Amino acid sequence: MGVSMLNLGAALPEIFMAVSALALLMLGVFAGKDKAFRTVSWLAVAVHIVAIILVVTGQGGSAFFGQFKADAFAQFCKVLILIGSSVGIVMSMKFAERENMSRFEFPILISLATVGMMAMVSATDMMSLYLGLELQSLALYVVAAIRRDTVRSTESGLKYFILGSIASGILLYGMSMVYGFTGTTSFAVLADTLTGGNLPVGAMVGLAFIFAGLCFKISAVPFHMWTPDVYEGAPTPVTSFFAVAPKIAGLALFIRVAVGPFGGVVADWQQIIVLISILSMMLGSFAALRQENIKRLMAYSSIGHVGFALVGLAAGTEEGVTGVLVYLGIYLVMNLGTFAVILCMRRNDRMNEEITDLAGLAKTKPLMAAITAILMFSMAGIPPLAGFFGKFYVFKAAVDAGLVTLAVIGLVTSVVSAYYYLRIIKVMYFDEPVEGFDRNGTEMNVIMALATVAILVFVFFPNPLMDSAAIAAASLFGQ
Amino acid sequence: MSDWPILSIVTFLPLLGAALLLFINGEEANVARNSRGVALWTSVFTFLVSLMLWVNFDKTTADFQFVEKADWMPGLNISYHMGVDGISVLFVLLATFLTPICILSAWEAIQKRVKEYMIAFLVLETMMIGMFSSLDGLLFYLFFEGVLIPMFIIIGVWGGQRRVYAAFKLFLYTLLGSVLMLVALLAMYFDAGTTDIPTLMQYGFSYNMQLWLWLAFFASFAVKVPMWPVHTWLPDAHVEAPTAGSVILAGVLLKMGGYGFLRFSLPMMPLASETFAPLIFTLSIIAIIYTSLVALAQQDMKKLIAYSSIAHMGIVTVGAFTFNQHGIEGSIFQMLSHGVVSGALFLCVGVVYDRIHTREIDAYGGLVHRMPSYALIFMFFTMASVGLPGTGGFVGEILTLLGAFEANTWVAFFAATGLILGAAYALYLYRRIIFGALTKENLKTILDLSPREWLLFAPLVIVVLWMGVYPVSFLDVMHVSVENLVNHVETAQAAAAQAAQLTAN
Amino acid sequence: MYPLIVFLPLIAAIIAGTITLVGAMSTAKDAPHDSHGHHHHGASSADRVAQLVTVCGVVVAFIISVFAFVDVALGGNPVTIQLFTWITSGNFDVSWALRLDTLTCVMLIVVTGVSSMVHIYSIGYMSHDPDKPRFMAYLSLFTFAMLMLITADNLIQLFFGWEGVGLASYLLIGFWYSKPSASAAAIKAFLVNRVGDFGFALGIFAVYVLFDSVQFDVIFGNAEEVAGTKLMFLGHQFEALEVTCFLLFIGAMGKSAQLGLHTWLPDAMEGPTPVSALIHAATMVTAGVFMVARLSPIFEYAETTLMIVTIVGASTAFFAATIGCVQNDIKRVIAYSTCSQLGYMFFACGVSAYSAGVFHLMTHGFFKALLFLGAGSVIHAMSDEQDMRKMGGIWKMVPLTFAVMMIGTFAITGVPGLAGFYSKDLIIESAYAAHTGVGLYAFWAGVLAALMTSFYSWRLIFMTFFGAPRADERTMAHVHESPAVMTAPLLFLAVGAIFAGWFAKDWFGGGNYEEMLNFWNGAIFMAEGHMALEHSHHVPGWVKLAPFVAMISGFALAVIMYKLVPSLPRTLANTFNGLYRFVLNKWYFDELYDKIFVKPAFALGYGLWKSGDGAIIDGCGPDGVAAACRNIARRVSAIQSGFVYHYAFAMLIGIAALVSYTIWKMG
Amino acid sequence: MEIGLAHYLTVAAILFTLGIFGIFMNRKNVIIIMMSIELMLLAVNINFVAFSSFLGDLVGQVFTIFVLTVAAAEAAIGLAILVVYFRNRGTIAVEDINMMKG
Amino acid sequence: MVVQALAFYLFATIAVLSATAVVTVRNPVHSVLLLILTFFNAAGLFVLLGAEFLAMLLVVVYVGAVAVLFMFVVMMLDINFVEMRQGFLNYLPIGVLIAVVLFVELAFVGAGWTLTDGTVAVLAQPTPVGVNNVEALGQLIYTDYAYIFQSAGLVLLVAMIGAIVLTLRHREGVRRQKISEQIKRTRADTLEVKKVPVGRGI
Repeated sequence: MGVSMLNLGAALPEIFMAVSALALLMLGVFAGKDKAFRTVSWLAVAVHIVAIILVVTGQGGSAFFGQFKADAFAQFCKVLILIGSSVGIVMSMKFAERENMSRFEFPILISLATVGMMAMVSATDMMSLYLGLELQSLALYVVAAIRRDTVRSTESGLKYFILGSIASGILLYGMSMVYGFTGTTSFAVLADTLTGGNLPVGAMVGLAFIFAGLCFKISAVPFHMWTPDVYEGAPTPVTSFFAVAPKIAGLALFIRVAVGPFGGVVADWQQIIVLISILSMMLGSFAALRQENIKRLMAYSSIGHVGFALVGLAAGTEEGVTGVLVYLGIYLVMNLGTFAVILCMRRNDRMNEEITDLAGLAKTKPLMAAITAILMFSMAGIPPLAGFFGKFYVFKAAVDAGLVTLAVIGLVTSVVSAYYYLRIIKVMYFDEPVEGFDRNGTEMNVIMALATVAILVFVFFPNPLMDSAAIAAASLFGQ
Repeated sequence: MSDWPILSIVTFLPLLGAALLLFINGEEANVARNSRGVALWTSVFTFLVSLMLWVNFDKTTADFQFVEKADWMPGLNISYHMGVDGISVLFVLLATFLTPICILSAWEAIQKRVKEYMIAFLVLETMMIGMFSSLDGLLFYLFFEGVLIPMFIIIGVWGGQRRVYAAFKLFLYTLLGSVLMLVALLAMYFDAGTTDIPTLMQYGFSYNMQLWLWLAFFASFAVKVPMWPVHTWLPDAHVEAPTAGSVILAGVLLKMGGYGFLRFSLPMMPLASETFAPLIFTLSIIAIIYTSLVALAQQDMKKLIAYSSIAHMGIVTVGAFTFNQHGIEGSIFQMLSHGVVSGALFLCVGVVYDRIHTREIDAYGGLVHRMPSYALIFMFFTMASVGLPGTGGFVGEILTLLGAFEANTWVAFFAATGLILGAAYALYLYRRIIFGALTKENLKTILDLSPREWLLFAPLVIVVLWMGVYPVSFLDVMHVSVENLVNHVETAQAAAAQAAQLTAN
Repeated sequence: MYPLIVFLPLIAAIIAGTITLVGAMSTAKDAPHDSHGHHHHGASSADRVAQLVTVCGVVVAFIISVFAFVDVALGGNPVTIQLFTWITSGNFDVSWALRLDTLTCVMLIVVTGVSSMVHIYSIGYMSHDPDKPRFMAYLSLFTFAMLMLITADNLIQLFFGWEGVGLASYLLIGFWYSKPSASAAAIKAFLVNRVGDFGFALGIFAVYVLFDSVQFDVIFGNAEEVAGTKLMFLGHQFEALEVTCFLLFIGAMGKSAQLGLHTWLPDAMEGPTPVSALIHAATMVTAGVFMVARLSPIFEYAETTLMIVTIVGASTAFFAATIGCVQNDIKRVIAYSTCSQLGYMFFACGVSAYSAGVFHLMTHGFFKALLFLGAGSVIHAMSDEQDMRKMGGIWKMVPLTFAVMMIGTFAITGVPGLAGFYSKDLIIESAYAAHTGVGLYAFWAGVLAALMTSFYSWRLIFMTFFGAPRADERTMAHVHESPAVMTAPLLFLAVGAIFAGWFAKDWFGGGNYEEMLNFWNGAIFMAEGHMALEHSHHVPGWVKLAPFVAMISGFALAVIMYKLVPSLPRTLANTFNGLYRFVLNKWYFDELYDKIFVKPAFALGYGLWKSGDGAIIDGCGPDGVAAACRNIARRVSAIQSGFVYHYAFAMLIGIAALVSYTIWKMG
Repeated sequence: MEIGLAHYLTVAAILFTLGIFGIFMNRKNVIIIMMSIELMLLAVNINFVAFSSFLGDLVGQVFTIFVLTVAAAEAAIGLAILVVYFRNRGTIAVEDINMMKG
Repeated sequence: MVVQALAFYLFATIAVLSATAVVTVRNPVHSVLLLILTFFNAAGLFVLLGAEFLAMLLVVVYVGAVAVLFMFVVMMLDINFVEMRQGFLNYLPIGVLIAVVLFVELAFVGAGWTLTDGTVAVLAQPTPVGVNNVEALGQLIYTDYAYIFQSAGLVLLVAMIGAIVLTLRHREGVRRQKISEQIKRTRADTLEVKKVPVGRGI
């Protein structure tokens, strides 16, 4: 058993990221903290970009005795995650310097969390799953509380930690049950073993626990309760990072677990997902109606979006998974754009988080208002913007799988959720302006512009995303 | 010339104009002036190009014409498929015809954020044209829903006092309706494997499925038309929208529902349409009588005209579900003429609103003394709205009612009460605004139509007269397509009836 | 050539309309507003042009009409001129076309003739009005519409004219738009007519359903075949033609102000007097009669409907006459008289004596226009006073007017030799000769109405021209004969009122039956067995005498009440107060309609708006849902308490539920 | 009386339930909650080891090792966060941790 | 067997009782101590199950490190233990209900466990015969589970970085040793020889 059997090449991006993170850590430590932050951040971004290249050009395949697998599905999700993380770092830089949290450890923690996420989406064994998950989670607990001098940030970190640990416990308990009742932790073996006729109750109960744990990570109802508080309390760039990368990783993992080892018993868990999905969509729609804090609103919005994404998973088909992946891709872009906007809500060098602070933005900053409006319409799923297509694909899969009621409920809740997106537009366009915001940072403008363009032109070029999502989904089913 | 993608050009020209507008920057007054110019010329040019559709339209075939088909989402078997037939081509023209007028009507009325306004209108135009010329369900849905975005902005930004309420109501109401349509589209796609409209028309869904599909589409179209009792968004939207918004809303957007019935419900779900025709009839009749009565009680000009629109659209829906050529052609014609006439009526309201800034009927009276030509124009369109023969309103109404009479005399009987009630509220409105002594101080210096306003109304007058006196030029376009539709529906219904008989035996 | 008849007035109307508009725009622009800015009385050059153009238009049309009459009616050359297609849809194929047959030509003469006179008369009558061109434009527009109506080749075009005259009527009644009463009357006229049109439209649809065409030739050609068929209407099987004709007749009732739909006509007197003469006496209101006559080929197969026509006509004749007896407004008296006379025409048609109806239509056109224009002349003389109680004793001051009014009165009351005598007697005799129950009813109603006609006509004469002047002195000082431009038409019409009956009686069935059929040349159809007209010559002597006696009685009554015992009317009114009030208030029709239609409509509209749309639909619909959503949102937010143990609690309940569900499902 | 797997699983289940119970019955002190979590993890470990033993498979024990490792790391992080929170707020009473809600 | 059973019940009972106490006693210090007791007994159970290495690990890692850490923090934060809040019992019934339901279900599921051939066939690492527990585990962790092991290392790294990021503070005004600078110091840096002119003073 030599190194070659480990097939390290398949895990090259992860290894590269981990090693680079260590190197950056050294750099940071030795360079002295004030100067290092910016350098380390940019270098971390560079590392992410290199990792993206490695992922895209990677050879793929299985590694580490079947505990790790770099298939097209993982590839797709990793690209999304890396984009999310790198943009998160970019968005955090100016903020960190301004808000006195410019610690070079921050980009490193993000990078390590990203490694965890990448490990998650590549996990093909419950152990690697758990370790990836924890690597991610621990880093996230820390970054949530990274503004250690503010109550809100630390409170959010504490809440996130406590609830996250409970979720981990639940998840582990489920794994132990599955392991005990099937004798294995390997997804591949589980997939072979578990079929409709051969499903021990213990394994199924274990699956319920695992689902619960994973639902926490993607903040699906009723395991979502941490989300609004953490989104609100965490520093805004961290929130923006939370809203995309871990969510994508969590959903990808969810998909991998659901259709991989438990793909043979879709009928047994489908109802659970349907229920969770409905609850998430409804809660995301209704609870957000009353929110005044835009970050909190985005938290509920993300809960709703997870509900929509789960609609695709509920279908349990390849098409459904394609839908979820497309949804995630679009969701990523929309959220990054939106958080770039939120990060630009700065007046006299102070952050503003109330929705009413956007009043009259259409007059004071027409372009930014237009961009926000487009983003919001897209979030609401109004065609021809990209957000619509995300919904279209998942609901199409749901209808094809016979889940018409789910589709109807989902679309009706999307109408409710349209209300609060529209409300933001209303505040910007219909209300009288308040004092204008400070000048936007260049990188924010670039991010907003890119996101908006992507959302606008998706209708003309849907195929790149769709095709790669289809390939990714096929790799999950096509064994 | 004929191998040019005319439809795409017509559809996306306004969008191009809107993109052009984005680059206009500088001093505010200049921006406003240039924006108006660019928008107007874009829309006029679009209209001129769209005339080619009419000129080159082959009236002898029911096939779709000017068809363009390109890969869009090959993985899903969904393509960019555009084309028009006799049913849709006139709606395209309606949209391209009304947009320049709307833009011109906003020339002075809109003074703030002119550029954005023009962009919104041009985007709206693209959406409208695209909707009428889509031959793919998803594409249709895209445009159908996309309309909401500019409309929301137009009402919300340039609207009146309660604009926020109205904009939200419009948006959420119609969105709620159309998401159900989306589900139906998905279900169709699941069943037939495509969203291609011509294919779906020939597909033949099972009866049970048709029922559900029909109801889902109905939810969307009924809101859009709007049919009683899902009409309450319309008065609010109309009242709060700026003049041009009202014009386009009444002129084109309401037609999307009626068009949808003809494009989807009838050909794709003929059996369900037959089953639900009584429902449509009932709701339409209620709409005609109910909203006419409500119109009678209005104090707000725009609200009154808005309610009258609902009543007129009630006639349209009756016609669409008569399943005979008269009814359907009448229905289409009624939509076209209502588009022009109600648009013109809203413009009429806009004229005085621009001067006095109130829509309260009681604030007016005796305008004829100061505004004789306005009085004439208003009278003309009031009469057209009442359905006086010789105007466009008559032809649609008479054909529709004739079709209804053939289908069901009860329906015709009740629908025809619209003749009486329609005259009642329209003339009552006219009397209160135009006639009487001129006693109100602020009206004593009011000015008659400006040359620009003349320019607005002139084409509308011409078209309304044309439609009234020589409607054949419009009817000819739709004959073959409608005949084809009627045959298609009848064949399907007959086949189903035969099958039912066989099983009964 | 013939199209000119129709389109010359249209062209004239457009020209006059343009002049109006240009003039009005410049006035509106120049003069700062003056609410009574009618100070310039004289006719400007623009006014002159408008008057000239419109008068020329109709006069030329009249002249051509005469040629047409000679050629088509006398020469027996009916023609149909196709102009162009109008509406096509499936088998529904309608063209703009001009149909000239005898019936049309008779109507052409009446319409263009009276119209010409009224145009000319208006030049004088409206000389004090600032809106002369507008008035002339409306008149010409009306003439055009009326000509379209009578030359229609199909029902839809007929409907076009039908509505067109309605529009013109609306415009002209509301001509003095500053007067609220005028606007109200205009709307009322339009709406009541719309009620009729409602039936008319349904009738047209029924015709189309039955005949697959709305073209007269096709309809008439197939009427016999269709006669036996049934038609489902409103859930009942009806004789196809019965229900069709009934529906069409509703239209006729509206236009011709028959009982029930008559309420607009008296109010229409708000319009300038020439309008009353032209539209509300001679032409438009007779359109219903014309329509029934035109459609005689199908009405003839609708026995029941004909009975209804007879009853309605006869009742109207009687009913309107009663009201006419007590009205004090000179124009309203004539208006009710018109209503009554139209009743005659209808029951003539009802007993299949169409030509008699048309005959009366024609003669009535002359003498009633004469009466109206004469009344207009009186009003003109009396400084726009219309109340007969404030007139009197002016016959010497307006001799010419008085003379023509006398002629008109002679004619309408049926003094032998004058126009009304021939036509009215023919109708009354035909009714009797129908030998049916309804015929007899019509006969007696007609005779009684004739009595009352005579009474109120003479009452009008006495109150207006004789006795002591009741007007104030200023008015009396101003009383003067009208200018020639007004009296000339009066004279022309007077000639018509005197001679039209005698001259035309043979064509209309007053003489040789065969000659009549020959004259009509198939334009009017009478089924076999419908021999009232033919038998009318063979009625008992007392029947022939009855109208005459009625006329004399009426005259005598009027002489007694208004000449010999002037206090009698008041005494009678006090004695029979209830009856008097009932009749004076027009049998309370307006009040009744107001109570059961108008007020409820507004109340219902308001109620549906506020409670239907506002409370119920919005309350349960969008607003209610929105409120419910907010409510849910509040509750959901409340769950998010901020306490970490609540959050954990939710998770644990969630996991417990999941596990329970799983075990339940697996177990 | 044979001590079977079920006995161990029952003990684990009790501990797990106690952990859960402790979490939401606690109003006083976040540290107790963390200890409850440790109890839950302990239950998991007992499960793994018991299964490992009765299956005759070492994977369960390997898993347990890593669970222990991660749990330790987790405790470190958790306590660190707790400490910084305490510095800001001056309390770690569970009822006081509710600045953000709704 | 009996001894084993007795031992099981002893460990199990104490573990359960002390765990109950952990979550119910008022004083957190007591809680920590009781937690340690629970761990000890759990270690006993591990031994009964033949996982000696894990038993050892549990004692070393948990008792030795984690529990002490807890104790340390409890002491450091110096919380007012006496302060008892109201409302403790509000959720007790439902809490007990859920806990009981969950427990019953888990016990029920656990009782249904059977060893099947299919399960045995898929075992990845059957317990080797004749090799002690520590050695057997040792052979696995660094080979087949190298990936997991490395990941665990990263997790610990993150924990370390995290703890430092959160808690390390450079206080102003605190003098620290800078060893490299201290070593690098030369005489030239520290000594300045001044010539003092005679009779002038400095």
